[in-house]
Amino acid sequence: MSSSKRNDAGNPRQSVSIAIVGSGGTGALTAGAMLLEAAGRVGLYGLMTRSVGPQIRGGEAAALLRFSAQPLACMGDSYDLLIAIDWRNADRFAAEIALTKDSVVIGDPRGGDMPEMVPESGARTAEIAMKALAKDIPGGRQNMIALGVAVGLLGLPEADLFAVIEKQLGKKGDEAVTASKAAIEVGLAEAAKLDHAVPLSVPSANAEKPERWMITGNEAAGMGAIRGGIRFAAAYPITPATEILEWLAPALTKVGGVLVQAEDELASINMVIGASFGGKPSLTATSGPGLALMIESLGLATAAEIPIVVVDVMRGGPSTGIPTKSEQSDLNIAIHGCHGDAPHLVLAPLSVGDCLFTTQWAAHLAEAMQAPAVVLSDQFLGQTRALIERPADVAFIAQRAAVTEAVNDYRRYALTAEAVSPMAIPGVAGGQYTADGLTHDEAGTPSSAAGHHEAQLDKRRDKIETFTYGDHWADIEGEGEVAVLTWGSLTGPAREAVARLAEDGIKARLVALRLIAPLQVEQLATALAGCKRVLVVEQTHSGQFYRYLRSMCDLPDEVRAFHRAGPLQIRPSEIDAQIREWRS
Amino acid sequence: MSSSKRNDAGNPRQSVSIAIVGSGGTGALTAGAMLLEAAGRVGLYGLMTRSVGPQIRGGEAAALLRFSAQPLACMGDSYDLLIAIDWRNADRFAAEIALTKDSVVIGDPRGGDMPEMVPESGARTAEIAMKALAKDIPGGRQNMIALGVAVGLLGLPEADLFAVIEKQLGKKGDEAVTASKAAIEVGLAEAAKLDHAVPLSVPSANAEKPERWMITGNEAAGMGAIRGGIRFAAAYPITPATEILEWLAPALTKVGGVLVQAEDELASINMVIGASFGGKPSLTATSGPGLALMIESLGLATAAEIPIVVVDVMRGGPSTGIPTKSEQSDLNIAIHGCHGDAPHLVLAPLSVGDCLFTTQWAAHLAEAMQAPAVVLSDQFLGQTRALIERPADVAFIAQRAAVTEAVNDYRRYALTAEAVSPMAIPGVAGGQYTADGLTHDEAGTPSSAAGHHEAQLDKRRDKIETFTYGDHWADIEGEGEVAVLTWGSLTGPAREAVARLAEDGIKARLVALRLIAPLQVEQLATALAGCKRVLVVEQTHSGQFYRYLRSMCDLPDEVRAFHRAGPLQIRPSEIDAQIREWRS
Amino acid sequence: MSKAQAVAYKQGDYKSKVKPIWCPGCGDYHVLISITRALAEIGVAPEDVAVISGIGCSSRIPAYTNCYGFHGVHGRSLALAAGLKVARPDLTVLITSGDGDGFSIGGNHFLHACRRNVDMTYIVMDNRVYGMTKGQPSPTTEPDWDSALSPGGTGLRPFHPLVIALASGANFVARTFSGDPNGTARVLVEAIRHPGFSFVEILSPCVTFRPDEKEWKNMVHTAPVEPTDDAARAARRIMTDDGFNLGVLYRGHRAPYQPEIGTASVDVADLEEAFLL
Amino acid sequence: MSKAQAVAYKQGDYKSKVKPIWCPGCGDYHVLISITRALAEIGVAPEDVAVISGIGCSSRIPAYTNCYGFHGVHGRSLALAAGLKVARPDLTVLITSGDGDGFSIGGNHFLHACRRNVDMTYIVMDNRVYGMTKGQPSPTTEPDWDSALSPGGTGLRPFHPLVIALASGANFVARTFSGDPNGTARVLVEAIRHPGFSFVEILSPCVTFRPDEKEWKNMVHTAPVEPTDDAARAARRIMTDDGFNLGVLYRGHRAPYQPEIGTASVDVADLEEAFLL
Ligand SMILES: Cc1ncc(C[n+]2csc(CCOP(=O)(O)OP(=O)(O)O)c2C)c(N)n1
Ligand SMILES: Cc1ncc(C[n+]2csc(CCOP(=O)(O)OP(=O)(O)O)c2C)c(N)n1
Ligand code: SF4
Ligand code: SF4
Ligand SMILES: [Mg+2]
Ligand SMILES: [Mg+2]
Repeated sequence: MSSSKRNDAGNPRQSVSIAIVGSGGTGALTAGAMLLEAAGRVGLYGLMTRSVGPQIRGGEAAALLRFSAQPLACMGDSYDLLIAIDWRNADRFAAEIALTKDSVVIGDPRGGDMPEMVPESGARTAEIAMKALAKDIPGGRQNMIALGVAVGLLGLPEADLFAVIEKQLGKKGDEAVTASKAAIEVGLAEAAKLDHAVPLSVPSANAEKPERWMITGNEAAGMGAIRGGIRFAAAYPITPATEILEWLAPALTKVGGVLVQAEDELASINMVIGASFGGKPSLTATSGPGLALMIESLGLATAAEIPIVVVDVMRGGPSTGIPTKSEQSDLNIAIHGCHGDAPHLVLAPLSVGDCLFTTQWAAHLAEAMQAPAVVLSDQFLGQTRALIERPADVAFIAQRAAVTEAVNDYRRYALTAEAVSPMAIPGVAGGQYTADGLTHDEAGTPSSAAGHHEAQLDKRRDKIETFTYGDHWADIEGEGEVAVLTWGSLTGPAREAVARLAEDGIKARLVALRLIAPLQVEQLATALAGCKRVLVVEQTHSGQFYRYLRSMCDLPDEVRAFHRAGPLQIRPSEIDAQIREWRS
Repeated sequence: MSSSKRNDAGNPRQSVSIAIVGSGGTGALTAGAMLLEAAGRVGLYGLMTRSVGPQIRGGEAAALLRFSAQPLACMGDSYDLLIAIDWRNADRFAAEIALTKDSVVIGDPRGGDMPEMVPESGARTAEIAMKALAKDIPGGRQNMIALGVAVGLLGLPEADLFAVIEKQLGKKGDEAVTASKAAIEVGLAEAAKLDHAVPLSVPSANAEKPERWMITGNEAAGMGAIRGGIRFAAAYPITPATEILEWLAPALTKVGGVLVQAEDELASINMVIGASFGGKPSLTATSGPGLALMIESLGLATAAEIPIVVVDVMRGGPSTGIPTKSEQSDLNIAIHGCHGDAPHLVLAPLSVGDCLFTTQWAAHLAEAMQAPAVVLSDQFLGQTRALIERPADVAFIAQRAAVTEAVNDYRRYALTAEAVSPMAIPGVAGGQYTADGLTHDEAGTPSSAAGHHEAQLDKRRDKIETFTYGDHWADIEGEGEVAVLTWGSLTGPAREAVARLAEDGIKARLVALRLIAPLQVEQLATALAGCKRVLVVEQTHSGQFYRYLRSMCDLPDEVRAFHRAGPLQIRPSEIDAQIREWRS
Repeated sequence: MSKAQAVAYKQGDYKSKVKPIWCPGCGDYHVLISITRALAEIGVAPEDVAVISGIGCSSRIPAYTNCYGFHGVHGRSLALAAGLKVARPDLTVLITSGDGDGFSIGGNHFLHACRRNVDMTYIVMDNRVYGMTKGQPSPTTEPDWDSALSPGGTGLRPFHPLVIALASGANFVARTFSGDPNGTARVLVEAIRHPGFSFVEILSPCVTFRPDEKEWKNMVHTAPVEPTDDAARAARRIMTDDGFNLGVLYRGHRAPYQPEIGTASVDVADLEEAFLL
Repeated sequence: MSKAQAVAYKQGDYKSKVKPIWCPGCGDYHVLISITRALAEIGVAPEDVAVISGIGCSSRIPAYTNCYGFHGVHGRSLALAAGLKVARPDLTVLITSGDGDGFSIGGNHFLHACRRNVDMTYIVMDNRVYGMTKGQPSPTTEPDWDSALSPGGTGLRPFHPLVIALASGANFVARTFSGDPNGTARVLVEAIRHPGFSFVEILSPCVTFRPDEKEWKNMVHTAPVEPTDDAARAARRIMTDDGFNLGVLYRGHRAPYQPEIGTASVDVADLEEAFLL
């Protein structure tokens, strides 16, 4: 396996995965966040996810990180370094923190019993008395020692870390900064004593450091919305979507927009429909249970042709499920949730950073087609903090075919060549019409005639099916007779798996769908042309994506569906293994 | 075409289709209802649908009827007899009342302008001055004249009609009865003058008259629910499901149950979940918009394993759509509407009378598997009044694997061989547990562990996928290399099309699915074994059923999807034509 | 987009050509008249008015006006209207609803609309029945009213929508009778002009399913006392009146909820700065 | 299924072994104690009690009791409980909710539960915040409370849940403080015993997102006057008090809604007769 290549001890590694764990109050997450920021200043790419217990506050927590000088698609298969500030309840994370014999595990000898998984893995272990050492430093904390250890073992320049400390703790006063720096120094010194380095290949210190953004997928979705022209949002808090709202609330105010906290999701989607009817590009964000409540009005937006964006940050389902963990199982409801035939747009970001582009594109598409667009992000994308390049500016912005000057004989739902009808915005004289969820004729007058019903159903289908979506419908990479076909957040693991296969000379394609509905059947066929085998990868229990593809298009003869429910994300090595096994 | 055979003028016909139309207040619907009941007393089979304008009350209306001495699967392709009490707004029904040159059209010369469709069809026409004739009879009404004309032209015994008049009008007093009888006599006399008979072959007058039930699909669903053991209902009124509720409310009271009118559909499904948690088999009924609101809690019932029955009487969609017209387009939401992976049961009655059996079976299955069951009826099935044989008694009744005596160490969601876990009913000592929509372990305690999540997802899938459903999953008839594959209310037209093909020596199978989910993939393959061509027929705009079948199973190579949106039901002749055209 | 005040509008300018589906004699015909009359009196341009509704006979009004309209889904009109008004404060926003749409399925949005106090006018045609679905009891129906769905009556105490409005913070509360279109129009003018959330309950008979309501014309009477700005007092009065007391019952002084919109202080690019390390 | 009155239950009999996920110091710990204490005092068998909830920190209570429990979806607990109680009148039904679950998303069911008056007890832990989703304003939050979602505060007037309860027909209305578990338990005993729908608002601090609420213990005081059975008077008193007035505020006399159930008068076969021609 190629991963072993990268792990030759001593040589700098292409990527390093680190976990910092600790029980409530030990500050494992703070240490992780500072490490991420420091790495960003060095010019590295990186990812950090947080895993927490069921407690609202406190309780055990784990910061899971990965760094590389190359862009990172996903978390690694296993961890190179695990630092346990203490071991209390660490077994809760056992399933998430895979160790190998190449792993290095650092624990505090007074931090409780090391869990079984460590000796079982054959990892190299070492002890550092973080708690005791911290006690000797006035104001010193054990998590800062852990942070020093991590930076030391990784071989990151300490100057960048200190800059982070100054920025983050500066407001708490000099003492806090000094104490933390002292603790970090102790950690660095302890690391230096060990024979357990996990050195990371970093951009040359002389070269100009590449600029990095540090952003979560939820923040990126908010930023994409604003870039895309969204100026009104209404929403009801729900895990793991709340951060989109909390980021948007002040941000929208700054750009002349507004966010309204609604009494529930029934209200939030209707507020958004109302604002969009009034001419303002509008968005709401939620998770599965909230999307379920929005379904009736999603159908209204479809029938009345009101553009809106609904970001669904998916979590484990069904029902309340696992609110804090990721899954892709809202695909069905997003595509097929409405009663009646209600064609609308469904999109999915392909990485943390892509939450920005995809949300922006969704706003653009919704407005262009006067249809609702559902963006399927998920807990992994939304809550992972990533170090990325500044996302490129793209021209996609909300642009609605609107009637803005006085008209005569206006027909709101006129049948046009592109099937999109110019929309009169309240205030425009002569444009008065009544938007309606009842079947209607071209003028919007309710009708139960078969002819009107069919004409408007055709129109709403055609406008989204004949639109030219360009290249963005999917990310397509590599070549070969075997393809990994996936979507959304599973793109990361799939991309890394394909890269590893390529390292071993095994050619494979990656086809990752950003536009889920309408499915680009012809383009997909072209992307898969010449493929003999297709592995369909997704994070659902029942294989929803695979079933959807089957329903809509003819796949090559040899297709395998590789899927499982959350919360454990499918790892690159699992996809890689599926392909290798299939070949043999 | 075989239908022409049956229409040889003079010879009694196998089936006759009649439309009685009139503007507000003319009583067309009353006349139709009486004609249906009279035909039932004669021992005929029959169907009557009502078509009304958008007005809440009054406005134009049409009674559409069909009779036969043989069981009737659906309305006919065209009408043998159209009686217009007046012609005002009759063109509103033009699309629904197909006429041919064999049709007979009777109008009142003072009833306004005959619509274009009549001369265009080449139908034979005659005039009867119904209004004027009625004026001459004290208390006489024009619709009773029309009724007399209809009975006369059909050749039905007038005694049965008079019995209906006495039963229906008796409570209004003798005068009303006498006036109506007199008007009918006049109508009969007028009919006798005409050379336009549309005689129907009726059961011999000497033979013992077969017993008939007169029932709508909505009433049948209510009756099926009660037969199946349902004793609690909660619902919110909605067209076209309200009649289920209005029938159930007093009926449940009589059998020791209760119906609660809820404040909305969010409440009604939760009330039903609560009552079922308490041990009472429970049901709600709604239509598309209401089902959309129930979706979140349908997922709760799935996750918490609470048996409930949700009857969805489908209407035109999306959104408010066409509330008074039929469509099958809630298939997607019924199967795929929930967020997360939420496998549950979806069934569909195959005829008006079958609403009884299917709802009863749904109650049985829901209870047996502790899962929600959605029954997809539709406006056509629900609001059509039919003359049928008394539905056979079947043994299906709610029977839940329940813990009814004190227990120890109770685990509500225990993993068992059949994947169904005995359910403790409140009141049972030691059975206390908390039902939960959060991912949970066997005891019901919330968990976010991958192992618990997967085990319970497997369990909920397995219990419904491994259940033995017996023969009821589909109606399978006929043989041959071509099959018509359909579901729900389209079974009627498909069945008649297959019968007509058979009359012409063209062999075809009918496969009509009553159990939609879980799809019986193997049984379906067996039912289609040897088929070269399959025509998939459904009343949706996008071909939802066809897409669903594709997603779940391998169909024969030659498959055609024949579908269109409501409100015009696909006719037997259209299916018939598809098959004939395909063969050639 | 507001129009020159100079234009004088006539009542007919606010009526569309769509033919109502209502039964002959339905009280809602008069409500339509009152609304158009009130708008003409105020003189706001038809294109600057939005009439928002849910589902029901009463909720059909938007298409019968010549204003911008939205006939949304059952029970959600207030939320849709709030989104519109917050996004477009320049518009005059009316919501037309029924006792089922507004108080049964829509009850939560009613509570929160009163509390949020967006500047719009909520007109509920209360006929104490679900007309559109052919005669089921609503939250305002008398406990002993017999119907197919509730034989012998529901046994439930009817709702006091006006009291709930006061308890949850409505800024203007009135009751009128559809049979008095002039009086209703006068109250509507006041309600529309009053800042914040105004609630007008219009007793509007359903002649088809509640023929007994034809008697209402003999039962209504004008509120014997002046409107108050003390919500507790107003509530108490309504809780003890006979339900047929007409007029403006409460005028509050709460400032409407209207976040500033359209006044950008920073560039989109500025927002991005926060992500840069 | 009711148990012999002879068995004496202890408070511990009503507690389960599931460890709460609550933050140390959360007011809800005391509410759990109060509930179990009240049940022991009443002496109903744990298996004859059902505790129903929605979603939120406060809504986690059912699993921490040794009763039958239902942790349903957000905001729908009252409807689920009503279905259960109507179907199973022999059970004692409690509903445990929060200010978000109960008054924001669940507001409509609150209105209709008060009106329907099913015999059950609604316990709302009001901490004036969404705890579970980490600190957003709820309908009872002060207008100037700063948070990430509403920087500087919502500017909205807080809700008066007790007044809404009275306006919509609740039959028993009380306010207690979680920091006084004995007092709360006493009120709960009364509430559970009172026929019809009883509403108890418990001020229960969220120490994590509203640390200021630790001060509540110094602010609460017992209602200075006796409970009344005049809803209008009770409402007026609550509308003008300081929000920290504890005790039973209203006791009504409305008969609970409880359709007869389980008493069959006809056979299923009899129903079929109606269809036979
Ligand atoms: C979600 C949903 N549930 C139910 C309905 C059916 N429905 C339409 S109107 C209505 C009640 C209308 O009553 P009200 O608001 O009093 O209006 P009215 O017809 O009496 O004027 C109902 C229950 C619906 N359209 N949507
Ligand atoms: C439909 C839906 N929307 C949103 C949420 C997210 N959510 C969970 S609890 C909660 C608020 C809880 O507030 P409250 O009822 O006051 O309980 P507390 O945590 O403060 O005790 C929200 C918004 C959800 N679970 N379901
Ligand atoms: S049913 Fe009643 S409310 Fe509806 S239009 Fe007719 S009279 Fe008016
Ligand atoms: S967040 Fe607040 S309400 Fe929730 S457990 Fe913690 S202290 Fe209690
Ligand atoms: Mg009404
Ligand atoms: Mg709270």
